[in-house]
Amino acid sequence: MSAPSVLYDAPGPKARGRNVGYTAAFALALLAVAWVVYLKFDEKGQLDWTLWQPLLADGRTWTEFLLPGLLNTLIAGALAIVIALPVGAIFGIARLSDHAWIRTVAGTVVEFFRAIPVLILMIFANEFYFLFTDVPADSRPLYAVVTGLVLYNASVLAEVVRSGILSLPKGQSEAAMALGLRKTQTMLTILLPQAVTAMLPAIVSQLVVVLKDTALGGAILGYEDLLIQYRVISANFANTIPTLIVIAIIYIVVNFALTQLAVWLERWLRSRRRGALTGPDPDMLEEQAPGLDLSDTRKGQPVSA
Amino acid sequence: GGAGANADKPLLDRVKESKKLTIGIKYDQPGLGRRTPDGKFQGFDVDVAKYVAKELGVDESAITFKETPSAQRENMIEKGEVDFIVATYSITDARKKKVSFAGPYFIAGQDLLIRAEDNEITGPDSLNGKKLCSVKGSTPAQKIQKDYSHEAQLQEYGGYSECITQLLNGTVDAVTTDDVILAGYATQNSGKFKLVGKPFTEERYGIGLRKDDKAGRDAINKAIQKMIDEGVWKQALEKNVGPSGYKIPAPPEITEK
Amino acid sequence: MDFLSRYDLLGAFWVTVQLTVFSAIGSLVWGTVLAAMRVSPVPLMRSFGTAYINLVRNTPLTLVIIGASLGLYSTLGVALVERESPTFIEDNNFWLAVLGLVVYTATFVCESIRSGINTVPAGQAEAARALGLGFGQTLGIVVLPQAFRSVVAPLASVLIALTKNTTVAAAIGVAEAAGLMKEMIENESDKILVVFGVFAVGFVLLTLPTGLLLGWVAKKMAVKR
Amino acid sequence: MTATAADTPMIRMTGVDKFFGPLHVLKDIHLEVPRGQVVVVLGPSGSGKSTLCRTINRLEPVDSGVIEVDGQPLPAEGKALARLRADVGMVFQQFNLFAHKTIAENVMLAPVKVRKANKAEARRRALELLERVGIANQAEKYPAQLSGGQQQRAAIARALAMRPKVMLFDEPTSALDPEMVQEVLDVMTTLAADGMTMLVVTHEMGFARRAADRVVFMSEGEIVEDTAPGEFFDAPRSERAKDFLGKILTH
Amino acid sequence: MTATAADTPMIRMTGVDKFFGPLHVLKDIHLEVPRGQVVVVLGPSGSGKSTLCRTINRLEPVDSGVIEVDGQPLPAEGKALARLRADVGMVFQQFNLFAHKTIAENVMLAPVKVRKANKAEARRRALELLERVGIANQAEKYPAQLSGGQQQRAAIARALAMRPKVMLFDEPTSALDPEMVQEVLDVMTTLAADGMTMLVVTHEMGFARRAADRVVFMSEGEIVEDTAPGEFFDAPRSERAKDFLGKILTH
Ligand SMILES: Nc1ncnc2c1ncn2[C@@H]1O[C@H](COP(=O)(O)OP(=O)(O)OP(=O)(O)O)[C@@H](O)[C@H]1O
Ligand SMILES: Nc1ncnc2c1ncn2[C@@H]1O[C@H](COP(=O)(O)OP(=O)(O)OP(=O)(O)O)[C@@H](O)[C@H]1O
Ligand SMILES: [Mg+2]
Ligand SMILES: [Mg+2]
Repeated sequence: MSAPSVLYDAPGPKARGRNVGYTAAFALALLAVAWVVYLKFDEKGQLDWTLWQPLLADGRTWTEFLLPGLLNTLIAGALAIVIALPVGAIFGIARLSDHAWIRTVAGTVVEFFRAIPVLILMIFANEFYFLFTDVPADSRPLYAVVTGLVLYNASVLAEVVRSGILSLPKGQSEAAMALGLRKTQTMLTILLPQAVTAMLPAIVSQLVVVLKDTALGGAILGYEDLLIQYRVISANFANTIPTLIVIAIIYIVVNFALTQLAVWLERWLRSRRRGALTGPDPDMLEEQAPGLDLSDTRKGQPVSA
Repeated sequence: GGAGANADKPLLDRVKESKKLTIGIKYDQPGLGRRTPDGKFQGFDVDVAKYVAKELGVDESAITFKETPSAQRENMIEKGEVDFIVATYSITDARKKKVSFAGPYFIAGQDLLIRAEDNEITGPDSLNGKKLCSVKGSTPAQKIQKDYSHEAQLQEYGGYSECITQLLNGTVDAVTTDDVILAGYATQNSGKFKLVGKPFTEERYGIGLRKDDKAGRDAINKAIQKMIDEGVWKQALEKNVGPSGYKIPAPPEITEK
Repeated sequence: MDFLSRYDLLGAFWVTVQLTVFSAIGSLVWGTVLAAMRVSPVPLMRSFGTAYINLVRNTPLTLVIIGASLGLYSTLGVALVERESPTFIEDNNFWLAVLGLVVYTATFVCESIRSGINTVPAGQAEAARALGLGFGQTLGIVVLPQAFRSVVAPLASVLIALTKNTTVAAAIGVAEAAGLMKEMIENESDKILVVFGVFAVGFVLLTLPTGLLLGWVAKKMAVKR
Repeated sequence: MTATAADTPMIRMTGVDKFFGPLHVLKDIHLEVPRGQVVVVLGPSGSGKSTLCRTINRLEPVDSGVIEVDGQPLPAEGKALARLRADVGMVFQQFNLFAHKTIAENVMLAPVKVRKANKAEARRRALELLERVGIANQAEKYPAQLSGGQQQRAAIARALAMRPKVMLFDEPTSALDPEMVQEVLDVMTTLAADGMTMLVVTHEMGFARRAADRVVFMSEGEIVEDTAPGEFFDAPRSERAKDFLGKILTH
Repeated sequence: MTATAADTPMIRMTGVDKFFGPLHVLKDIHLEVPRGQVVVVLGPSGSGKSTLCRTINRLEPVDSGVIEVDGQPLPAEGKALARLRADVGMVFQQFNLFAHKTIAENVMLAPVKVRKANKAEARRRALELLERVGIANQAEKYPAQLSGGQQQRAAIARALAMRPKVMLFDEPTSALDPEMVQEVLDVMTTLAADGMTMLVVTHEMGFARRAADRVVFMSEGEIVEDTAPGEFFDAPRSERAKDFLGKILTH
């Protein structure tokens, strides 16, 4: 069951009464804040229908600006994940190699790109493509955004894959070797498939991070992602704040759907193969730090299992 | 687009062959270059672009407009991704090392946009203790701090729309950039803003094209002159930025030859 | 490499460090409060915690920070420093950026703490309750001390992600490292490899030691089971 | 103690039902454990033995029925519930020693925090109890440094530190290496001999035969048999019990 | 098979030493398991039983000494080692079935991947083996859907699929619920009766008595006794064995 239930007892009548009290007080506080926000927005004229009409009642705003922007965001995100996944898997496996030099090289590359802000990777990639390649200006922002995202996310996914493999019970590889499978066979037929399945929720969650980070590219490089659309929309309707709110809601809805997909995947995997096969908490993998080996700090059985 | 095998040829040859043009503009500048929800383009820069195109013998329907962010303009011309750019593009010596300019087709000046009821701010030197907004990395705002009002506070954003929001909300006192750009915003938010009307620099907007394409530049210059002479130039300005009360300046003299 | 001396590199990284430190403290506090809400017995608080996490985590940080500036300050009128100060805008932007980073980062802190609580086997809390310890005692004496030890590593990740995320403060004009890098690249387009190298090394120097140190601390502190 | 007090059973469960979602885990349970008796609960995996044990100190609330400990119905919450739990010692299969505290601290913790005992006094008594379960020399170690058998004995000492009126054991030896089972059973046997009231879920048939006053056999959430151990092992009445014993005793 | 081949023991360990860091886990081990014999290894926890078992197919490399399987010294690595491992079946305490494959796929995997057997043929044989261990009807399920006893029987079938010359069992029943122990022991007893050479680490004394040809008793990394089961249980020679049996057999 969920974490809270082990921390405290099933509430009795008094506890239930107290909870109702807290609920009421908390609800009042929330309502008060909402009311102040409403008044202030009204006072500054941000609730004028003329500002909201183009967003809420004019399909053209959506077909011309918002949806193409969202599509661009999704394209960059999907490309980044699709490229980062195999690259990450290779680096993740390389970090588990028996040869010290392969481990060292792979480790250094991964740690380096995890240490640098994506934004800086994107700016650099953009200049790099400009100076040294013939990538046309219209696609250069896309290239730069995807490159930045791939460099960073491949390093993160390398760690996801590595910790996924390490988190598999040792018995799995021992059993494979005891049957006479070679090291590569064991990795490819036993370890990797299980690690990747166990990691699927983490990978889907990573997509959320990628979609959010795409917005960095819009602001700085002029990639026509969802967020940057507020400039063009407010150039038409002078409604910057309502536009930003609507864009935020689109992000939240899309990312929430993805998060739910990850949760659902996780449950589905759990229900299919109880026990052995669950990766680290997908929530936690998305922001990983260089120099940290998460694979052995996550042991200990979770309460929810 | 204009890229490809064609890209190296002079503008006029390309036009003659393809009867098409790819023109760089801004998408998010009300009054100058703005993409509308209908997928069309509006503004003074757009009107200039269309007029020039017409003079070069290209039908309006054969124009492809392409967004050219400020930092990318020289690159895009050099790589032949646009045929020319009409996007509040100031003629400077630094830029002339990389591209050629036709025009100027307009002479703007840096000015201040303030709230309509504001009577305190009268020019760049009355900004001490005031809050001034502009876009990141733009020299105009820093110029005010340095040359006029040392105690002005500066807010920088990625785009002007954030500045305009703050000006509306009363959390900054003035927005600064070229007067004609400000006039676009004043038109868009009719009645709420006014321009101070004392420009204190000179920004000569040119049409940027490939370096050393003399024939192309002459043809564009001829078109600009014709637009001015026929009065289309003035009409275009009146339509796009006139409603703000912005005083339309005299047409410029074409100097880039 | 002379051109480097023309820019205030140290100043920009100093702003980055300050943003990181203040945001880290704030997110630790707010994140802990959120985590407490998420495990609290009051359903509305739990729902609020969940809703907050879902809303904020799914929004790009750039939007959160612009929202702090245009929404919270400009529209709602909440200023974070003395309005009459001659450096009001600069200081206010700094603190708005810190606030935005706190609002955003706290969601990750909250989830780290929550998963830290989850790494404490259920049996520990049950044994405490079976001995007659109350909710507060169970949490304070048995669960949290163990949870905090297993939370060091994930919190270190969050701290490092935060360091990198401070670059987004440039969106409202805070003069930190990424803003300077952009400016330098525009001005020194022929030396971009050097510029990139300088900033990459700067961030590696900020993040890698933190990660190594906290990773070591995490291993030292880990509860042996 | 008055005569009535001596008559009241230490644990009385009347018509207890418990559901996990749709799963009916305890079905109309009636059970009494008189003062000083040792009752062993047997049954196949999933039959509800652990759940039964856990309802008695309300680690699991029940859906209907009444549970009384020493004549008092189980309080629903708060201080009263905590006080009752302090009177009911519990030993878990997984030991559940507090991993971040030494053995001595584990044993002292509840007396100090719940009973507000004096620290020095609590410590003295903790060492006494550790002596009694035979691990006084391990007092300053952390749980992870001890063998399973030692950990479980420490857990028993921890429960005893609250001077409970009754002790619940939920498979206390199932997680142990075979050589360590006996040392824990020995401690339990001594405890039983000293007159402690005990409810023990276990698969150790030897212990059940030797130490139990009664054997309760559960299957699918029901109490199927409730008899003397000799009778149960030698002449089980129900088919289910026969089947269970057949599987357990052959090896 | 030639006469000499029949004479060579299936497993021969000569002067084997094994260290984990400073820990001397196997001390000068000499052990022979003749063709067709069932040898049970007993000993307290940590005495090195598992390590002994795991050195025989080189899951743990040894530090000195020689291990021969069917007359061949253990190859150090590569193809030869893999081939040898395929000849030595191993069954683990934790079953270690491949969680992402069905039971049938688990059993087919090694014949197909290692022996390059035809898939249909491998499948036919897998079902045959599952039939033999009594879980043919579970072939299409995933391991997690089976009880522990069924999983362990599947693991035995998986090892048998390679037609091994010898089978190693490392506490095959310790992770099982008591009701499931017997079904696994039954399979092992049949296997022994069919003439399989087996080395079995176990705590199941009943199995040792009934099925073993020899009992090897280990303590602190040494082989302390190596005798017939009857002799070992009824008249252990060493103090250590007496002590161990005392602990194990009382309960
Ligand atoms: N927290 C829970 N939520 C849902 N179902 C549960 C929970 N705890 C136990 N159950 C279910 O209740 C039934 C009885 O469980 P219980 O643990 O009491 O059995 P048991 O007799 O102790 O078994 P074992 O010998 O395996 O410990 C089982 O079917 C189990 O799956
Ligand atoms: N991989 C390893 N690294 C270090 N020490 C080890 C390792 N594996 C086993 N040991 C140690 O070697 C000794 C023998 O272990 P082994 O597992 O062989 O004992 P065992 O007789 O099988 O015990 P059990 O009955 O508990 O399974 C123990 O002290 C153990 O702690
Ligand atoms: Mg149980
Ligand atoms: Mg072992």
